[in-house]
Amino acid sequence: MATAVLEARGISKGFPGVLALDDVSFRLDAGQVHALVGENGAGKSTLIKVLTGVYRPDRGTLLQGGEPVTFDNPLAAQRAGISTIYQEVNLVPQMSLAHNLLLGREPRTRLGVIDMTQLYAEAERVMTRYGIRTDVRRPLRSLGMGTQQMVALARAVSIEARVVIMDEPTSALEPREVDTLFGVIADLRTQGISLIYVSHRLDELYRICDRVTVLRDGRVAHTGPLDKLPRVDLVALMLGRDPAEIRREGATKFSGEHTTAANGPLVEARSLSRRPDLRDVSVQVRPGEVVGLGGLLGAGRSETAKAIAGALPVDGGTVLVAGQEVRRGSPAAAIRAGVSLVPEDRKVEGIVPTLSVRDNIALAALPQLSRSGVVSDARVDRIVDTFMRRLRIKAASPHQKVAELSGGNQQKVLLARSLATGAKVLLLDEPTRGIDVGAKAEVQALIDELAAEGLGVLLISSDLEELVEGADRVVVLRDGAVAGELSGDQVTEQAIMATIAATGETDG
Amino acid sequence: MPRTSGLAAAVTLAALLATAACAKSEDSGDTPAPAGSAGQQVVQSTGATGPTCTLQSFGGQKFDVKKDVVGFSQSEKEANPFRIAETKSIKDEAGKLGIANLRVTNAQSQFSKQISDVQQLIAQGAKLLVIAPLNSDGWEPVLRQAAEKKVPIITIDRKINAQPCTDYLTFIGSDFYEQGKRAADQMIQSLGGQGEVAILLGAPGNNVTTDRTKGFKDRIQEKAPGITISFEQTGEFTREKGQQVTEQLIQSRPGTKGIYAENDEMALGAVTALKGAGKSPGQVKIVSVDGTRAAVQGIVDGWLSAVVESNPRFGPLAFSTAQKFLDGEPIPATVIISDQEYTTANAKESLGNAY
Amino acid sequence: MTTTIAGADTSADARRRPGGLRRERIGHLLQHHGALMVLAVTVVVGAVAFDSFATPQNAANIVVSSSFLAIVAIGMTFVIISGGIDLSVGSSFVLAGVLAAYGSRYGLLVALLLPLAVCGAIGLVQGLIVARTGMAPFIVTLAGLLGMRGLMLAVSGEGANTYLVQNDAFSALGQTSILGLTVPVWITLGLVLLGGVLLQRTSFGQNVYAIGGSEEAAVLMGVPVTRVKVVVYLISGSLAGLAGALNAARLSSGVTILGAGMELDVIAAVVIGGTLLTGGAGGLTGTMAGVLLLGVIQSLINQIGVLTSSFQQVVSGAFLALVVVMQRILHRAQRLS
Amino acid sequence: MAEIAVAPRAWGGRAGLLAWLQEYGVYASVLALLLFNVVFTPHFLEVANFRTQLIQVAPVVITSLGMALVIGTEGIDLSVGSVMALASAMVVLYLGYGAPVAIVAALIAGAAIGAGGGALVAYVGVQPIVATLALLVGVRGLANVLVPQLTEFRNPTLITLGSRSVLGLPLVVIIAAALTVLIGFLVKRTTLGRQLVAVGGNRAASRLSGLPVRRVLVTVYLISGLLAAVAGVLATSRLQASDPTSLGLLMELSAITAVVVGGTPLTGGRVRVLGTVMGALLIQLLQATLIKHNLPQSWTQMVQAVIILAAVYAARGRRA
Repeated sequence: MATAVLEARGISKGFPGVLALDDVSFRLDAGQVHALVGENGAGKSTLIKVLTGVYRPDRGTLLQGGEPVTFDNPLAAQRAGISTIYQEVNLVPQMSLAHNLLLGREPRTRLGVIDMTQLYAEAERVMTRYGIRTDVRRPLRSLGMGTQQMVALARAVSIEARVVIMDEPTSALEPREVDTLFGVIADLRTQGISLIYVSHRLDELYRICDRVTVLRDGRVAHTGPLDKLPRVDLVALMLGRDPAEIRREGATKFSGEHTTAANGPLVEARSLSRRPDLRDVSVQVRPGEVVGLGGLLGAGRSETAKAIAGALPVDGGTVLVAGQEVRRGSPAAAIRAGVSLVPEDRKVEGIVPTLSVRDNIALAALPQLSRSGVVSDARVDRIVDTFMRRLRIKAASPHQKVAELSGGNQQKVLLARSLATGAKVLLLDEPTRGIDVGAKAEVQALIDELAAEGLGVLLISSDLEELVEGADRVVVLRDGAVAGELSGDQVTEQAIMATIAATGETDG
Repeated sequence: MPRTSGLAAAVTLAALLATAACAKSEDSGDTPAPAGSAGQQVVQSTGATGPTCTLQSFGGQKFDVKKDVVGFSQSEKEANPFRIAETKSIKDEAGKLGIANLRVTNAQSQFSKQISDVQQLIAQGAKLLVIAPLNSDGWEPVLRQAAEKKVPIITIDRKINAQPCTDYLTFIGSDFYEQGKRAADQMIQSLGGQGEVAILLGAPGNNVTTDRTKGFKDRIQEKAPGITISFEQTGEFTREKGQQVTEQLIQSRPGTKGIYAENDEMALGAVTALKGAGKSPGQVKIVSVDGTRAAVQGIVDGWLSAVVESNPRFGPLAFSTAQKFLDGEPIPATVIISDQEYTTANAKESLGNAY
Repeated sequence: MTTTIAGADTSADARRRPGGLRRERIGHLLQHHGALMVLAVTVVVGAVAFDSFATPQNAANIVVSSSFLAIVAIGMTFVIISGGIDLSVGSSFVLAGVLAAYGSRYGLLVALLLPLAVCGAIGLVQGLIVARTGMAPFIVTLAGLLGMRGLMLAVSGEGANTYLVQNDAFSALGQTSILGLTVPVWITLGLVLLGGVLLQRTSFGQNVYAIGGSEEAAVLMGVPVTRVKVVVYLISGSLAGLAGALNAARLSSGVTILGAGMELDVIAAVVIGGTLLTGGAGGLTGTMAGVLLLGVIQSLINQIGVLTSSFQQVVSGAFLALVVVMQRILHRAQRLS
Repeated sequence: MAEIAVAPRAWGGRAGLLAWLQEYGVYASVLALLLFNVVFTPHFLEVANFRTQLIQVAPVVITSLGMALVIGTEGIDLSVGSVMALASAMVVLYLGYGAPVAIVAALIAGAAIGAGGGALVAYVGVQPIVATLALLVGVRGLANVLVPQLTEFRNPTLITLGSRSVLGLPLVVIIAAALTVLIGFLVKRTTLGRQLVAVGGNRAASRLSGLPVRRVLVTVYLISGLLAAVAGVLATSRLQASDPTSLGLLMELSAITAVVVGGTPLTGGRVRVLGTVMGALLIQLLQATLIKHNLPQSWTQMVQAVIILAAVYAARGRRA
C-alpha cells in the first residue's frame, strides 16, 4: 500500500466547553476524491482547519507523504501543497479578479515589481481554462457567485496544490457551472491531485467521490469506499439513526399536497420591475399554499422575494396583501401588512450576532411588543418561549448569544423572528441551505405545518427535490421574468428543468 | 433622499443662524467702555545699550505704509480679551493712519499654519509684517523668505529667537520673565513672605508659560525663602481648567495660602472654585498676569490680590515704530513696554485701563 | 485541462449589466480622482478671484508647507487601506521634531535616525498590539497619541526647552531649495512614487489591499496578516517621524507646540482623496490631491481676508462636509445608474 | 444532534480570570485606584473630595452616555465637544429671555446638530467619523461666531444649576445619575434601545427585519447631541461663564475612552451603560490622583495611555 498523500492520526481538538475532534484519523491517497460528510457541528470544519494550519491540534499527528508535519498557519499548509476553497467564497471583493487569483504569486518584472501586463495575461489564461471569459481587471464583487467560486478553485489549484479541499463548493453554482467544476475535478484527479470534498448534496458525492469518511460528534463514524454504501445508509450514518426509519420517511419531510383554500390570494405581486434584475414579475400566494420560486441563480428569485418584502426598491409594480396595496420600499410596511422575509444569507442579512436568541426573535416584532416605545418584557418572554418550543430551537437559554448556535438553529431563530411578527405570508429564501440533515427535515416539516395552518409560503430553493415535494405550485423565473408556472401534477423536476432550459435558445 | 436630507441640514443651519439674530443676551452692565486713549502702551525701555537699526543698515527699500500691503499675523483666535484687544488695536490704528491694504491672518493656535500664513502674506506682496508669534522658535523659513525680499518684521507681544535688524526689525512687547518676577513680588507682599503657594501653569510648551514660571520661581527663591511652591499643574490658560485644578488643589492641600495664575482666566477659574468651596474673598491670595477687566474687577471685589498687566494695545507703537524706521530713524532692537500693576490700592480707579 | 464549456463564459451579473463595465470605470475614476477634479476647480476659481493666488510663490508656499502633512498622509493611506487608523501621527510628528533637534548636536545622522528609530519603534509596537491582540486600532493609537505627547513633554522638560538645530547639514535638509522647491518637497515626491510602487506593484501592497478588503479572506489566502499590519503601522510611524524631523530641520528647532489635531487633518486629507475608511480601496494620488486641497482652501480663506477667525472654521467644516457628501452622491449615482 | 455545547462558566483558571476581567475589569480598576488613593493621598476620604470628583466627572458621564449609544450602532461622534461649546454659546445668547428659555434653546441646538450629523450618516451614507469630524471643526467655529469671547453671566437660576445641592448631593451629579438611569432604561427596555444595538450588530439584518434603521441612527445621534448639549449647559453653569473657545475641547476623546474602557466594543452591537459611567470615573480618578500628587503633565498622559491599553486589553472580546 502506497503512503498516503495526507494522513491525520488520532487528532483531538477542543475548545472551551466543546471537544470538537476526538481521536480522529483520516487518510487521503493520491488521485483520490474523498468525501467528508457529517452534520453541522460534527467536526468537519474543525478537521479541515486542522489540516490547513488554521488550528493546531491538541493531540495527534499529521503526516504528509509519510513524514510528520506541523502547519503553523494557512500559509505553511499552502506551501506544503494543501489548498482550500471555503464554503463562503473567501476572496477579497474589492480587488480585481486577476489580483485575487494571483495574490502572493504575482509575476514580476526584472525590477522586482509586479508586471501588470503579465498579471492580466496570466489571469486571463488561467480563467479561460476554467471556462470563464471576462475582464480580469474587474473587481471581484462585480462578478457572479459562480465566477467567484471558479476563481477560488483556480487559485487553489494553481498554487501547485497536491491536495485540494473543497467545502460545499457547489452551493452557489448553477448546474452548468457544477458540470464545469466536475470536469475540472476529473482533470485534477488524472493529474494525481487528491481532493477532499465536503458537501450535503448526496447526488454530487456519488457522482465524483471514491471514498467517504463520515464524522459524527467529533468522531469518525465510518470510512470506506463510497460506491458500496447505499445512500440511505450514508444518511443513517450521518444522523446516527436507524436506516430503516430513514427509508420510511423519504428524502424530505414534506408531506405533499396542501389543502388550499379557494379564497383570493393572500399576497399578490403585480408586474414587479427593477432594471436589470426584474421584468414584470407577478406572483400570487393564497392562504395555506406553498408556492415554489424556481430558476437558476441570478434569475431574480431572491430579488423577487426582497421586492415583495419591501427590501429592494423597484422601478414599477405593486404588492397587495389581502387586496390592500403595501407601501413600496419599506420592509416595515410589509411586515405590518403581514409579509415577512427569511433571507438567503443568514450571516450577513439574518442574525444579529451580538444579540441573544431572545432579542433576535423579538427584533422584528418590537413595535408590536411595546407600548409607547417601552418594550414589555413579559410579552417578549411569552412570545420567545412559544416559538422556541414550537420550532424546537436548541439553545442553552433564551439569553444565549445567537452566534453560538448551529446553523440549523440560527435558521429556526430567523423563522421564529418572522413568525413572531404575526406574519401571514412567509418568504423563505433557501431556508435549508447549509444546515444539517436533521435540521433540514425539521424546517421542511415546519413549512408544511405552517401552510396547513393557513399561512402562505413563498419557497425559494435551488434544491429541485425540495421544490417539487414542498410546493403546490412552482413559478419558474428566467432572466428576471416569469418563464412559466407549474401546478398540480405538472410539478416535477423534469418539468421545472424543461422550463428553465427553454432559455438555452434565447441566451446570447 | 440625499437631496432632502442635505436640504434639511441646510435649513437647520439657516434656522440656527437665524435664531442667533433674535437672540437676546443678558443685560450686561459692564460692557467695556470704548478704549479711547486709556491704557495706551508706554515704552519702558528700548534696550538703549543694545544695537539700533536703520533702514540703511537693514538694507530695505522705502515704501508707503498707507498704500502698500501690510500684513498682520495673529497667532490665536480672537476669543480672549488679550487677542481681541491686540487685533483691534492693530486694525484701529491702521484705520486711523489710513493704511488701505492691511491683510490679517489668524493661525488658530496652529504653529504650522502661522508659518504658512506669513509666507502667504509675503507672497501677496506685503512690504511690512507685524507678527504676534505663537512661538519664539521655529521661524527660520519665514525669516529667510522675508530677508530675501527685505521685508521688515515687527514682532509683538512674543519675541522671535533670531537676530534683530538682520532677521527681523524689532520686538515690541512685555518681558514675561519680568512679569513673573513682579507677580512674585506681589505674592510675597500679600502673604508676608510665608506660606505654601500653588502655581497654575499656562499651556505646556508655550514660552510665555516657561518665562512667567521661571521669573516667579527665581524671585521667590531669591527674596522669600519662607514661601514654598508646593504645587504646579497646568490650567492651559483656560478658566475651566483653572477651576478644575483649583478644586482638586484646595481639597487635597487645604494649607495652600496663595495661588499664582499665569493668566487672568485661570485666576478667575480659581475664584469660582474658591467660591464653590465656600471660601471667603482673600482667604487664599491670588496673583495673576494680564490685566483684563474681569480680573481687575476681581481685585475690587477682594478675590484677587494683584494683577500684573500685560498690555496688548500694540497698534500705535507698532506703526509709529515702522514709520520711524521708514523715515530713516534708528530703531532699537527691543522695545519693552511698561506694564502697570493693578493692586487693591489702585484697582478701582484703574478699572478703565483694563481691557 | 480543457474543460471549457461553450457559453459558460459570462456570469449572470455581467449579462444583467450591459455597459456596466464602462460605468464602473467612470465611477472608479470619479472615486479615485474626484479630489483631483475638486482641486482643479478650486484652483481655477481661486486664480480667477484673487490676483495674488495663482502666483508661483504662493503655489510654492502651498506645496512646501503641505509637504509635511503629505509625508504623514502617505503612511496614513497605507494604514487606512489596510482597514486600520493611526491617531498617533500628530504626536509622532512633534516628538520626532524635538528628538531631531535634540539629536542634531550629535550630527546629521543622529538627528535623522533618532526620531526615525523612536517613532518607527512606537509604530511597530502599536502594530504589534493591533495585530496580535485584535484591539481596535482607534484605541491603540489613541493611547499612542497620549503616550507620545507625554513622552515629548518629558523629553522637553514639560515643554519648557525648545532645542535648536545645531547642525548645518541637517538644517539644509529642511531649507535648501532645488529648482524652487525645498528638499522636503522632493522627498515627498520620491516617497509618493516609492509608496505608489509599493502599494500597486508589490506583493506587500497587494497584501495591504487584501487585508483591508477582507481580513478573513486574506488569512485564508495565505497573506501574512500580522506581519503586513505591523509593517503598515511601522511605515506610518516612521513617516510621521521623518516628517517631524524634516520639519524641525526647516524650522531649525524642535518646536513643542506642533501636531495637536494633525491626525484629524491627515485623516481628512486621506478621506477626501477617496480612500475609504473601511479599507481595501484608495490610493496615494488621491491622498496627495486631498492634502493639496486642504492647503489651497486654507490659502483661499487667507486671501478672502475679511472672515473672522471663527468663521474660517465654519467654512472649513462646511467644506469638508460638502466634499464628503459630494463623494457619497457620486458614489451612489455610479451604483444606481 | 450536533449541539454547540456551552460549558458552564468556570471562574477558575486563567481563562476564567480573563473572562472575569472582561466583564468587571473597569470596576476592579476603579476600586484599585480608590484603594490606592485612600492609602496614599491625604484628605482623600472626605466628603468634599468625592463631591469634587463627582461634580467634575458629571459632564463627561453625560457626554459619554450619548457616545455609548452612538458606538453601539457602530458609529462614532467626534462632534460632542464642539456641541458642548455651541450649547454654551446658545445659553448666554438667549439668557435675556430667562434661564429656562436659554437652556431649551441650547438643547435644541445640540439636538439639531446631532440630528444633522445623524442625517449625514443615515441618509447620505457618510462615514460617522468623517461626518462628525466636519461638525467638530464647523460647530466650534459656529459657537465662536455666536459668542466670540468668554462671556460671564449673573443669572441666578443658571448659576444655581451648577452649584446647588439637593439633600447634600450636587444637582449636577443628580442630573448625571438620572440621565444614566434614563439611558440604562432606554437601552434595556425600549424599542429604540433594542433596535439601536441590532443596527450596530447587523445593519442589513435590521433593515430586512423592518427596523427603521435610518430613523434609529438619526435619533441616536440626536440623543448624543442633546446629551452633549446638556453637558455643555451644566459645564457653563458651573463655570458661571460661557467660553466656546475652550469648553469641551478634546471631550470626544475622553468620552470615547470612557465608553471603550467601560467595555462597549467599537464594533457596535452592544452598549454597557454602567460600564461607561465607570470608565468615565476611572479617567477622572486617574487625573485627580495625578494632580493631587502634583505629577507633571507628561506623566498624566503616559499613565493614561497605559491605563487605556490595559483596560481595553482586559475588556476585549474573546476571539473565536
